Parts: sequence; structure tokens; C-alpha cells
Amino acid sequence: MNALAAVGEALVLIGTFFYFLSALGLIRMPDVYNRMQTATKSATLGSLGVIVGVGIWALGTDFGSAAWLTKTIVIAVFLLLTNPISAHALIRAAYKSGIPLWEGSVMDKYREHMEAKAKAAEAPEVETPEETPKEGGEE
Amino acid sequence: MGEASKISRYLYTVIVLFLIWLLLTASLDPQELGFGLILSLIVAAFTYEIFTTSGLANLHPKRVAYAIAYVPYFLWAMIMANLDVAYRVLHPKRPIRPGIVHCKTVLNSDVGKLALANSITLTPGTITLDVDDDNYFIHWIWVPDEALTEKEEEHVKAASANITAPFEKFLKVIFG
Amino acid sequence: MISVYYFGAISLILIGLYAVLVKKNVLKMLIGLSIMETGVNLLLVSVGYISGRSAPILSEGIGPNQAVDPIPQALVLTAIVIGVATTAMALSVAMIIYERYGTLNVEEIRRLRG
Amino acid sequence: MLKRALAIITLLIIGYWLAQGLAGVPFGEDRMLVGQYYLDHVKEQTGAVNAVTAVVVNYRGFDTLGEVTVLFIASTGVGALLWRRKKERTAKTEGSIVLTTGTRLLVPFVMLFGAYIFIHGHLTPGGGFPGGATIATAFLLLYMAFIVYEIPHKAFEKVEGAVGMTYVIVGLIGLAIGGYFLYDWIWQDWQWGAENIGRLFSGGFIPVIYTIIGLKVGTELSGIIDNMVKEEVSE
Amino acid sequence: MIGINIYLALIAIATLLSMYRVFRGPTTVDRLVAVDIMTTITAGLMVLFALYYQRMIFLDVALVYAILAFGGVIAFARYMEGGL
Amino acid sequence: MINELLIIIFAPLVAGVIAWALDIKGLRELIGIVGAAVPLAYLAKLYPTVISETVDYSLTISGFTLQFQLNTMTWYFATVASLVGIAMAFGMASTSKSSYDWLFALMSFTGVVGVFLSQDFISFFLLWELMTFASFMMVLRRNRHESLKYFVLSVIGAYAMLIAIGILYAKTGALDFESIRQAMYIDASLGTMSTRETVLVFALFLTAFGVKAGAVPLHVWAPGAYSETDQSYTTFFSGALSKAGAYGFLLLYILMGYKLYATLGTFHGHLTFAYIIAWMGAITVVVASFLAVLQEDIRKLFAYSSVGQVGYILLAFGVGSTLGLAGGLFHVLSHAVFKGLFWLVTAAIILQTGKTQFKDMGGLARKMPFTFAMGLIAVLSLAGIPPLAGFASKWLIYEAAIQAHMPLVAGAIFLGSGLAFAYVVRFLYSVWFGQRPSDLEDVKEAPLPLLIAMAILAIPNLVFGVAPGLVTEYLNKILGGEVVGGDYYRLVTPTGTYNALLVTIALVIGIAIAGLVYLYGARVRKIPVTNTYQSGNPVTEEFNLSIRRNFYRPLAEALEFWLKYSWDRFYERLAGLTEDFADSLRQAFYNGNVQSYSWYLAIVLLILALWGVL
Amino acid sequence: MNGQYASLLIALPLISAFFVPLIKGAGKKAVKYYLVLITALQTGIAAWVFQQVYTSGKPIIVMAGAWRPPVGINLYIGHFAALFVFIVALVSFLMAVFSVRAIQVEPIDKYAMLFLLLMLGATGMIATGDIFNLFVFMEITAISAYALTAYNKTGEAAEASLKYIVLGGIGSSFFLIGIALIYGSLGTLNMAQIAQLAGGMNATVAQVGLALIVFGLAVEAELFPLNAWAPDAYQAAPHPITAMFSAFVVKAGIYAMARLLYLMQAVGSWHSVLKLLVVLATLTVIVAELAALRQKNVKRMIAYSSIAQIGLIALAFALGTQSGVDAAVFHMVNHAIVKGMLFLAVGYVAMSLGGAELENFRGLGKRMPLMAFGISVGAVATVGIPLFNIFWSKIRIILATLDVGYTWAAVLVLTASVVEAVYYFRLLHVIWFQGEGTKTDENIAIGLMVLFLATLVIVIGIYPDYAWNIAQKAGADIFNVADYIKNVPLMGVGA
Ligand code: NA
Ligand code: NA
Repeated sequence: MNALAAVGEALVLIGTFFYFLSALGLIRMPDVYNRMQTATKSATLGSLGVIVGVGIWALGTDFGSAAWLTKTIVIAVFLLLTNPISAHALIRAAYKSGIPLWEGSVMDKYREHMEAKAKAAEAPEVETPEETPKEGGEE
Repeated sequence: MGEASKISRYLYTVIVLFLIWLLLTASLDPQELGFGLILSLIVAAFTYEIFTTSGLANLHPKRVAYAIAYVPYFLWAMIMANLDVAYRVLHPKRPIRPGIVHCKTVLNSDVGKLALANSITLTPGTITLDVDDDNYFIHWIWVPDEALTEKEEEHVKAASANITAPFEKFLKVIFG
Repeated sequence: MISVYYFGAISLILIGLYAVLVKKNVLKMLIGLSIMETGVNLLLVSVGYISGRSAPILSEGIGPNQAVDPIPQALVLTAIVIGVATTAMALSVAMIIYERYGTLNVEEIRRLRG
Repeated sequence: MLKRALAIITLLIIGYWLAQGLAGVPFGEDRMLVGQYYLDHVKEQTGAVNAVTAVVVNYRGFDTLGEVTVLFIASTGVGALLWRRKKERTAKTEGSIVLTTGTRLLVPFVMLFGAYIFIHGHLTPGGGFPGGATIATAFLLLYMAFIVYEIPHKAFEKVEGAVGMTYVIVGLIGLAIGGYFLYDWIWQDWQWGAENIGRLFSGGFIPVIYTIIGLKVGTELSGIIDNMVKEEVSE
Repeated sequence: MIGINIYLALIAIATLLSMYRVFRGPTTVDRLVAVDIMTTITAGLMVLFALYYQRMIFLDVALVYAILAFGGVIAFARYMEGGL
Repeated sequence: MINELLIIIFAPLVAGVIAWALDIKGLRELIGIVGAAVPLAYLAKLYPTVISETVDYSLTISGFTLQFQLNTMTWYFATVASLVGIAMAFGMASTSKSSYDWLFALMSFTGVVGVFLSQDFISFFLLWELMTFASFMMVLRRNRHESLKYFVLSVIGAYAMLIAIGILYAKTGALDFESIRQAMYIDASLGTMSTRETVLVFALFLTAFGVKAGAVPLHVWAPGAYSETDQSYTTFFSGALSKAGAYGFLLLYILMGYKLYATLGTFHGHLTFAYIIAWMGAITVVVASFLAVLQEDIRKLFAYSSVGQVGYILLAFGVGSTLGLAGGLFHVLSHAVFKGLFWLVTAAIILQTGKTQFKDMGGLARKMPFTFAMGLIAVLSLAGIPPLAGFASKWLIYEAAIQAHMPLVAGAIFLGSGLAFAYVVRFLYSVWFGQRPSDLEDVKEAPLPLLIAMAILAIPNLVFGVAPGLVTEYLNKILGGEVVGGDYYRLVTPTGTYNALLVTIALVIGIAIAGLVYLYGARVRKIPVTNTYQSGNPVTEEFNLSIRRNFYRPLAEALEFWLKYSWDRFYERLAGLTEDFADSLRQAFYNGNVQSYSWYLAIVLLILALWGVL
Repeated sequence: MNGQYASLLIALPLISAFFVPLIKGAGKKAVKYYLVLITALQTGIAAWVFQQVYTSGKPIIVMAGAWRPPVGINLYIGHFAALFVFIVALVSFLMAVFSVRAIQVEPIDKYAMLFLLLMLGATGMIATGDIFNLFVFMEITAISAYALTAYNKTGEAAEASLKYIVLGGIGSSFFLIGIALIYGSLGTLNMAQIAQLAGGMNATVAQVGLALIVFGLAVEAELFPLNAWAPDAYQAAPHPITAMFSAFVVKAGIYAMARLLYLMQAVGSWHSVLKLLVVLATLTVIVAELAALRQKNVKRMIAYSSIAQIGLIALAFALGTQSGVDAAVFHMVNHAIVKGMLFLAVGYVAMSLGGAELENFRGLGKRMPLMAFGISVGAVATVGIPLFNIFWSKIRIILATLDVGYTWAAVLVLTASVVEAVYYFRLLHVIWFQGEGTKTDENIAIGLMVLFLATLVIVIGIYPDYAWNIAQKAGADIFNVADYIKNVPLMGVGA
């Protein structure tokens, strides 16, 4: 086992550990917003670790080639770019679909902003988180 | 910064795509190279208009240099973020004080805003909920005391200093 | 002792069928169908698997005797596409039903009977 | 509830029965017959490294033609069912700048990658279907991000039809040249790429057909998406 | 490859936990978040498999998978917020 | 050159199709009559041949060999049918204005003749079905309910026959009569066909032929069907088509007689299977005659009467002796000619008056003298009054029953004759005599073709009545021995002699005397027929008895207990239940819920699974 | 010409369907006439293939990609396939002509494509010699049928299509499991090779696999109780499509079932599968006839009748004897003609008079005598009256059934036939003897088609020999498995 392989394996180990953390956050956090806080970041970092780790690890094996590293980097960059976009889209979906913030939340500047904007435009329809959640609590 | 010429945008797209092709194939086989170039030319022809507004200007050395420098900086921030996450997830009391805060940015370009939003999402306790013009609305897992003020301006200042500002010094240069 | 892949495949098939038999919402029934199809596909691949062998791509040092059966994989590709096509058809049919009947509850979608 | 209980009992019995049947096909054993033939002869007979691809496009090309047809039917069927005299996008809100900008950046790459997948179908596990699906994802992203975006569906329909015809014509050329429908004249008669196995320009007509399939699948799935995200508007 | 079992175990646990969230909900977005995490993990798993089977070609599969999953998640998210 | 047998069978159908397709008034009737005349002409032409040898024809169609044969027996049946058929055609020229009627009437003609000439079960079944279908179509036009009742029963019969045929085919591998006959003969000793199977086949054939013959309790279609069609057609329907049923019983004797004997044995010295047939016939005679008496509608009366008369034929065949067969065969002829004549008379009455109820008729003898004369011949023949054909055949049947020591059966014949007398008297009086309702003052004699038709059937009634030996001589040829002795005018059986000539002479003298009395003797006082009194009180509407209305009401009251049980109502109830069941089944199974449908699939899978596991 | 050109039977509908988007600009009319033209061409090719096969007496083996079976997929155009591919094409042609008038709902171009692909699917199912390819063609047929069922876009149409999709989906999934088992056990998908190796198959696998395959196909073949989708689909589909469903789509399913069943004769549990099928087929007949009895919608009534007739065919196939198979094939031919005509005429009436409700058929004899005549001939033929074609096949089925000893099945089936007679004759009474009406114009082309089919019904009824000879050859094609194996030039892989 050479250095590259060792580094790679270490990265993979760290990555999988973050996968685990990510899923744990998914369980432990009280509402969907806070679950995303913990899950998204860890999963992304975990992927980064695993994927780039594999790329480096492969370089240290007899079958590996530079292509391993370049390909894994492409995948990693792709995930780095898309995962936060997904997270953003999901949290926006959560908010806009009317899922209320956790009861311990301390402020909601976004609602204030939207209300002000609606007032300015004199458009009566503004979705607010106070609305009963559409999908909440079923099953 | 206005829109660059079509040719500049097209060429920039082709270059980026061909670079990606190289990474994907990691091969110097002329068949692959040739075909990759052809495909890049074709795909770019369909997509350059949505892909970029500034064209080859993106390849200015200063931008590239800053971009390269941003990578370790960002990774560091991200690792910190995850340690933070680890702390909160593993802490038996689940120490959270969430809220949606309001920040502002100095960035102008769309790509810059995207990079900022993604950076925020991937770093400590924050997720970008929405971006409206230069306003960022962030779900923050631990809203600090200084941001808990009633006054809007102070709040924005405090939040921005904490969240957007650290990235902006790089992103301002890279994306304008 | 049944292999874990077979077990998983059969489980998926049964779970999917269960959804079809029990869920009242048409969309959930359709999801059940898709799960069932997934199970079938998994079964198909599992049937062609040979222990200790690799994907039937004869590069990177893999020879004809180190590869698994390529046929089931080819069949699964086809089956997946067929599944996608069926699902697409079903969804658009469900859209029309919702438009016309205002519901996706199977017990209310029964104007044709007898 | 009784119904659920009955369902579970019924399904368990059915499951047991299936398992019994499967017990006669032990997992992981080598029972290949035709499969082994493919593995032994794929390179020399088709010029492809990926045996799955050779099976899909060449040995069992007839299935694949059918598979393409199935997708075509789905696209046509969805188009027929959701056809309205005038349609518009249903979306009410635009994606945020994060999504729109992200999409702008990703679309070219996703398309390129889709093409990469189907071009390398004879060498890697991909092929026309995943390639086409990848390309369709690019259009899906555009639809998701922008509320006004529309694919040029008339052109897409024509492309769909034209590449489909091309597929059949490739088959008919085989009939004319080699006497058999879907005969791989590029490999069998012209021996193109014989010295090239494992490189891009090889695999007989597989890359040609996979390009056709990729384009077809891409346009068809995009067309399905297009139909589904629109609703009727009165004139 | 000493650690392979550890990685797989961690991934398996993560997948199971996510699965729990998928079934438990309670909101649709919760399920979607969990699915998103699962797809990310699966992409990583595919890359690991590529190494395990020493087949670089599986990396392409992982990328295709990541792209399709991303498209799917975005589609559902946009559907949830009424942007579809 | 087309084979003569094919011409005999298919000429009517071809004529019918042409008449239907052209649909030109006048031409239609002409073609129809010609088509109907062809079989009789060819049969006449072939008579000399048939006496000495058989005429055969076979063709292979769709892998089946269809065989037809003209022999003494089939010639007899075909000729009877053709005779009635030509009368029908003349009658229809007057009564029917529809090419539809011509098509199906002639189609059923083809069916009947074909059934008689068939020598294998495929052509037998084919033509049987054709005949059933065509006669059904004749009824469908007038009355959907009655036609369906007829068709359902007929088809049940036909399918029963088909199953019997199938079983025989499975056992013998043959479909032609000759091979089956031989195989059954051999099997009587081998016994490869089990008792259960033999009984099943017998029961199935009994059902099949019983339906067509109108045997109780399968008769319920007959009153409606005979009434609800063109009455000229009923001539054929009742006179010829129902004979196919009787012929079937004969066939049963020929094909399986020995096997049935071997399987079922004897009962009190009689062949068991024949005994069953005899009793079927006897019950039919009695029940149908009673019901005929109670009818208020002229068509219904003759419908039940027809059922009863076919009962005689079954009874005769059931006696099981050659004399019985001779009597039955003779009655086939006499029933055809007198009942055919009756229906033509009925057709004339209905055509000219538009009435069907006895209460609306009366005094028509003066308005339609020729029809009346024909009616009188029919009445005398049916009532079994010498010297008409009806008496000769009944006498033979009676002789046969006595000879076979079947007193109860003979009693049924007697009872039937009495009842027949009762209802023909009513017909005679209420239609022809008495006071004429005012709206019948303008009634005229029936049109010429109808009169010709009547004449065609009246003549055999007289000829075969006066010279029954003409028939019995031929019957002896069929039965292959001197079954009935005597000469043209004299019938001799082991127990009796009947001299028709003597009776005729006596009758002519009697009529002459009666005529003189009528002309110069009694003056008839005219009273309103409805103005009747009972014990000094005016009768109420409910109990207003006259010869034209509810004449036999007291009889009905006496039979009230029995009339409660109606086979007809039983079948109707059964049909109703079937339809309700069908509805419930449809609603329950095709309930519209796709989830239920998915359950059906799951259940089938479950069955497959259990079937695999267990 | 080379027999391989029979692959045009597949290529032509495909390429023509793909061509439609390119010509849709020419207008609706043009697309409809294009459809007529293509189906006419297809009929021509099918006629050529038919003539080739029946004159040479040898099947055409089309080898896709020049690969010899079992390495490649082959089409087996034997006597049966040649006959039925021709029927498929001919019925399609007639229905394409009918579509010119009958289809007004947009988008016509999509209709034309789906129409062609439905025809293609049935053709492929009948012709293919590979079990997975059969699955693919089955799905082509099914999915285009789903789409066409819902084509009118009414709530009912969508509802019917949904039912079809759900049941069809379950069926095809289990069919695929069956294929997986058989493939897993034998390592081949070629039908001839499966037949060759079936005897040596693991008994449990064979039993479960065969049961699953029969189950999957029975959904398409409309066997009770798997046929609940069918009446709805028949009722809701556009009229020409309903005719095609009845005339050949379901037949393709039942053929496939019979073919696979007979190919796997060597399997141990074969006879018990047959027994099960006899039961299902008999139930199919009974339930369908009872369901039709008080049906108020004539199209639905005829749909039930069609299902019942299919049950009869299935019964004949399930007998396991040469005579049963011959009778089944003969009945398939006859039924295709009769039901094609019935649905054509009923569809045209429904279209002209605003619905297929029984009420609309009052006085039809006076209003549309030609259609009334067609319906009457169809009704009388279906009931099994002599001198009409179905008489011959029905009697053969009954005799074959009794020959095997299934007296109860024959009794039940015939009892159901009595019910069938009742509702058909009630319909005739409504048409001819109830209600009044004045004559309305009947479309000449449609009138001619009805007349043509009615003539065919009667000609076969009077002179069945030609049709019967063909049916016998086609039946032998299915029954004589040894010949089937011999005719496929297996290259001996693994043997
Ligand atoms: Na993701
Ligand atoms: Na499926």
C-alpha cells in the first residue's frame, strides 16, 4: 500500500463517516429546515471525500490511471455544484408549500420581506408560513 | 459589465466543454479528441447563449487565479461547517436556535450570486432559502445574539457580516 | 437458502403489488406498479449474475470467462424503458382523469361498470 | 384492516411460490448458454467491447428497435392524450436565481455528457437510452428553472420521426446489402474499425444506432415532459 | 481494501436512516430531502464499486445517475412549490 | 348436373333467397310457390326408384362428410313435409305480404326436408338448426317474447342433441348414421359405453326431439309460436316441422334401439326406453287436449291441439311394436294433412275477419262456404270420425296399444279423442254457426290461392281416409313386412278390422238424410247468443258462459288445482331468475373499480401459487 | 424475392409511423389517406408472404441482423403467422378506411402513428420466434392500445385506459418473471430452443414459469377473471380501434399463449395447466355471456360477446389435441371477420346516431338498412346458425371438447350460447321490428366494407372448405412442435 492509496482510503473513510452523520441529522433534527441544515452539508462533503478519495486511491493501485482522478473530479464538482442547488430548491419548496418553521425558531425575515413586497405591489396573495401545512402530519 | 460578443461567448463555451471532455475521457487518443471537439462545437452552438454572458473575459488570469485560491478557502469553510454539523447532531441536547435572516450582497453577476448562495448553503449552519435581487434570505441554525435585533438595518449588517461577506472578497473578483 | 437479491426482488414485487391492492389513490397504485417493475428488473439481473464475475465489458483485463451473462442486462435495459413508457402513459391518463372527474380516488373512478 | 391483512397473506403466499420457483435457479451459478457464446464471440463478430451493448444493438437489435418504438409510442400517446388546441406552461413562479443560473451552467455540460454516453455505448455501460435520458434531463432542468421556457416541439417531433426512420433505413440497408434486416453492414461488410477494437471508431453500426437512439430518446422524453407541464388555455 | 466493510456498514446505516425518513415523513419535503441524501450516497457508493470491481466504466454510471437524480429532485421540489 | 337430393333440399331455400332479394309483388309469390313445388315434384319422380333402391348423395364440406339418402322412410317423411310445404306456399300467397316471410318460411322448408334426408349427424344438426332458426325468425317478427321462448327451448334441445352427438362421436369416432348404428349394435354386447353415458345420451336426445315435437313438459313454446306467426306458415310449422321431432324418436330407435334395450332392459314386458316415450306421448295427449279445450283464442286452441296430436305419434312410437310404428307413421301423415288444413282454415278466417277470439265470431258458414267445407273435413278427420285419414291412423294406434297391453295408454287415447271432440265442436259451432256479429256482415270467401292450398290438403284427408290401404301398403314397405294387412279400403290387424269403404257408404247415406231434414225440417229460432240466463238470473260478466266465451269454464274450475302448476310460468320464472342472476353477477364482478380488478389478478396468482405449493 | 423481405412486415409500419411527423403539415385528410395507403401496402406485403408460405408449404424464417437463432432473434412466419399477419393487415386496412370517417378527435397524426404501431405490435407478436421479443411486441401492442383506448380524452376513455394499464402492467410484470425463470433455467430465449430443452427443465421452475407466462398472457387474452379491463376498453376506444382489439389484438395474445403452451409440452405440469385453462376458458364464456344479457350499450354488449368467443377459442386451445387447435384457429379466423364487421357497423351507427345505446338502434332496419343487415348477419353468425361461418368452427370446438371428455365444459359453454342467442335476437328485434325512422344516407365505403365482410361470412358459411384447409394448416403449425423446432435453423449453441 502506497501513500496515494492511504490518502485515498482515509478520504473515503472520512466521507462515509459524513454520510453517516448526514443521515443521523436527518433523523435527529426536529423539522425539515433543520434536517436540511445538517443533512445536505454532510452528504456533500461525504461525497467529496468518497469520490475524490477513490480517484486518489485508484492512482495508488496497479490498475489505476489518471482518468480515474479526472473522472472522479468531474463527478465531485458536479455534486458540489448541484447539491446546494437541490438543497436550496428543497428548502424553498418547503417554505413555499407552507411548512411552518420549527416552534423554537427566533425570526422569519423572509416573511416580512415578502409581505412588504406584496404590500408594495398591492397584490393580496402572499403565501405565509402561518397557513396550515398542506402535507403536514399525514400518515 | 455588458454582454460579450457572440463569438467570444461561443468560443468560451467550446473551450469549457472541451476541457470537460478531456477530463471525462482522460485520453489523448486522436479519435476521442477529434470527436470531443466536434461534439463541443455542436453542443456549444445550441447552448452558448444561456451558458455565458461574459464569454472569454471569464478566462482573465486574475479571475482564474482567484478562483484557484478560492478552492482551499472554501473547502476549509466547508469542513468547518461539517464539524459544526457534527457537533450539533451528536450533541445530546441538540443545540439549535434557528431562524430566517436577511443579508445583502455586493455581487452583481448571476454566476457570482449562485456561487455565493452555494457557498452559504455548504457552510456553517446556513442554507440559502431565496435570493431576491441583492437580498439573501438564509435559514440559520444558530442565529447569534447580534442578529436578533429589531432594527432591520442592523440585522442585515450583522447577518451579512457573518454570512455573505467572507465569501464576497473572492467572488467579487472571480465573477464581478 | 434464498439469495438476498432474490429476496429483495421478490420483496419489491410484493410491496408494489401491495400498493396496487390497497392504496386508494391512483398515483400510489401507479407507484406500486413501478416498484413492482423495479423488482422484476432486479430479479432479471440477479438471475444472470454469476458469482465472482464482473460486468460483461471486455476491457480493462476482463475476458470472456470473467464476465457475467450479458443477456439479462440487455433485457433489463429494454424492460426499464418499457416501464418508463408505461409510467408516462399512465401519468397522462391520470391527468385526464383528474381533469374530468376531479379525483384520483379509485373508488370514485368507476363510471364504466356493469 | 381486513383488506390489508388479506393482501398481506395473499402476497406472502405468492412470494413463497415465486421463491420456490427461484430456488430452481440458484443465485450466482453459471448457467449461460447463449450468453457464453456472446462473451466468446462479441469482439470478433461485432467489434464491440461491451457485450451488453453488442447484445442490445446487434444480436438482439430487433428488441431494441421495439424498445425505441415503445418509447415512441409513449411520447406519441402522451402527446395524443394531452393534446389541446392551445396550451401553456402551468408554472406560476420562476425558479430563484440560484436555480436559473445553476441550470444555465449545467445544461451544456449535461448535454455534452449525454452525447458522451451514447457515443461510447459500445465501450462503456451507457448507450442510447441513458444518453438520451441525460439529454432530456437538460431540457427538464430548463423547464424547471424558467417558467417561459419551451422546447421547439415541432422541430423535436420531426427529429424524432426522422431519426426513427433512419434507424429503420439502416436496417433496410442491411436487408439490401447483406440480405438480412438490421444486418450490420458497417462491421460485417466494410470491416470498419476492425483494427480499432476498444477505441472510439469501432463497434460496427453500434455507435451509429446509439446516436440515433440517443437523439430519439432525448427528444421523446423532452416531448413527454413538455406535454406534461402544460395545460389547456381557452382561446 | 481493509476498510471496505466499514464503509459499506456506514453507508448501509446511512441508507437505512434515510429510508426511515422517507417512510416516516411527515411532510413530502422531508421525504424528498431524504431521497436526495440517498441519491447522493448512492452516487458515492457507485464510485466505490468502481474501485472495488476495478472498472473505471462504472464512474460514468455514477455520473449519469447523479444527473438524473438531480433532475428528479429539482422537478419534485419545483412541483412542491407550485412552479411546475 | 346438380344432384337431385340437393335440389330437393335446397330448392326452397334458393327460391326463398331469390324471392327475398327481388322483393317484387307477384313474382315473389310465384317464385315461392315454384320453389316449394320442386321438392314434391322430384320426390314424385323418384318414387319408383325409392321403392326398389336408395338414392344416395354425399359431399365433403369443411372436413365433414355430409350424407343424404332417399329411402322408403325418408321419402315418406320428406313427401309429407313437401305436401304441406306446397300448401303453405299457396296459403302464404294470400296471407303474407312480406319477402321476409318468404325467405324464412322456405328456409325452414329446406331445413325440414334436409333433416329428413340426412344420413349423418352433421348435416342433421346443421339442417335442424337451420329449420329452427328460420321458424324462429318467422315468430320473431310478430312477437319477441314468444319467439325467444321458442328459440331458447329449441336451442337447448339442439345443443342437447349436439352434446349427444359429440359423445357418440367421441365413443365411435363416427358421425354418419350407418356407422353409429353398427357401432351401437356391437357396443350393446361390448358395453364400452357405460350405462351412465348411454342414459345421458338417451336423455339428451329425448330432450332434443321432445322440444321439437312439443312433448310435455317441453311444449310451452308451441302455443305462442304457433299463434304468433303467419297462419299459413303455421300449417307447415305444426304440420311438418314438428314432425322432425317425431322423426328424431324414430331415429333413436334405428340408431340406438338395441343398445338402449341392452342397457336399460325392459319394464313390465315393455322396452324401458320406449315405455318412457310412450308415457311422454300419453301425458302430452291428455294435458294438451285439456288445455286446448280451455282456450278462448282460435289459434291457441289449435296450437294446443297440435301439441296433443303429436303426442299421439310419440305414444304410438312408444308402444314399441311394428304396429305402433305403423300407426305413428300413418298419424304423421294424417296429422300433417288435417292439422295443416286446420291452420289454413284458421288463416282464412283471420285473414277475412281480422278476429281471433271465439267471442267475436259466428255464423260464418254462409259467408265462407268453401272454407267451411274444408274446416268440416278437418274437424271430422281430427276428431277421428270415419272415414277420414285421422280415424285410420288413430285406429291403428289404438289397436297397437291394446295389442301391447297398455290399457292406460289406450285410455289416454280415448280421453284425448273425447276432449278433441269437445273442442272441435266448439270451433264448429262458435265460428260457423249461430248468430253472426254485426261487424262480420261483409266477410267474403277466402282468396283463391288459399282455397287451392286448402284443397291440396283436403284431398289427402279424403283419399287416405277412404283408402287407408294406400298408406299402409307403403308403410309395410318401410317396416319391411306385412304389419297391416287388408286391401286399399280395409285394414286388418291381428285384433281387428276396419273397412273404410263400408263406413263411407254408410256416412254418405246418413248425410243425405240429414241434409233432407235440414232443408225441409226444423226452423231455427234466432236468439242473441249472449242473452243467456242461469236459474232465472242474468249472468254476470265473470260467469257469462256461451259457446263463444268461457264455454268450458266449469272444466277449468274443476282443474283449478292442476292449472296452478304451469310449466310455462315455471320456465318464465327460471328465465327471470337467470336474468336477475346475470345482472347481479355483472354488477358485482364488473364493478368498475380497478382495484377490485387487480384483486382478481392477485387471486388468480394465489390460486396458481396454491396449486403449485399444495 | 428473398424470404427475408418478409421483415418488411415489421419495417413498413415502423418507418411509416416515424414518417408521420414529417407529413403532418399536409393536413388531417392527408394523414388519414396516408394511413389507408400504408395499410393497403402492408396488406399487399402480407398477401405476398401468405402466398409464399402457403405455396411453398415452408415457413419463412426471418433472421434479424443475419444472426442465426438462438444467437439472434428470428421471426417465424409459418402457416399460422402468415395467415394472421394477413388478417391483421386486412382488418387494419378496413379500419383505416373506417377511420377516415370515424375519427374526428384531434390529433389525427398521433392517431395514425398509434394505429400503425398497434398493427405492428400484433404483427410482431404473431411472427416472433423469441420469447423476450414477444414481450417487447406485447408491450408495443399494449401501450399503443392504452393510448388509443384513452384517445377520445373523455373521462370514461381515461378511466378505461387506466384499468387497462394497471391490469396490463401487472400481467406483463409477471410474464417477465416467467421469462426470467425460463431464461435462468435454460439460458436461452429462443422459442424453438426452449421447446427443445423444455423437457430437461427443473420441474418447479418449469411449473412456476409456465404458470406465470400463461397468467401474463391471459390478461391480454381476456380470460376470466383477468379480463375486467376489456369491456371498458372496448366501449371507450374509438370505434375502429375496438374492431381491431376484437379482431386481432386479443387474438395475438391468445395465440401467444397457445404457442408457448404447446412449445412447452414437454414440461411435467403441462396437463394440469391445460386443465386450469379449460376451467378459466369455460368461466370466461359463461360470465361474459351473462354479462352481455341485459346490456343496454350495444358496443359493450358486443364486447362481452367477443370476450365469450375468445373464451371459446381458449377452450379449444386448452384441449391439447390437434382437432382442438384446428378448431380454435378456424374460430379465430371466423371471429375476426364477424366481430370486425359487427364493431364496424355498430361503430358507424353509434357515430351517426349519437351513441351505442340500445335506444338508438330502434328502427335501424328502416333507417340504415345496410348497417342493420351487417349487424344481423354478424349476430346470426355469432349465435352459430348454419350457413354462416361460425357454425363450422363452433361445432368443431364442441366436438373436440367432447372428444377429450370435457362434457361439463361443453354443456356449460352451450348453455352460455343460449344466453348469447337471447341477447342477439333481442337486438335484432329492436333493429327490425321496433320503432320507425326514415332512411338516412349510409357512407358508401363503409357500406361496401360491411357488405364485403358479410359476404365473406356467408361464403365461408356455405363453402367453408378453403378457410378450413387454411385453418388446419395453421393449426398444425401450432400443434406440431417437432416441425417447429426442425424448421428453425438453430445453430447448436450449447447443444
Ligand atoms: Na444530489
Ligand atoms: Na410493464
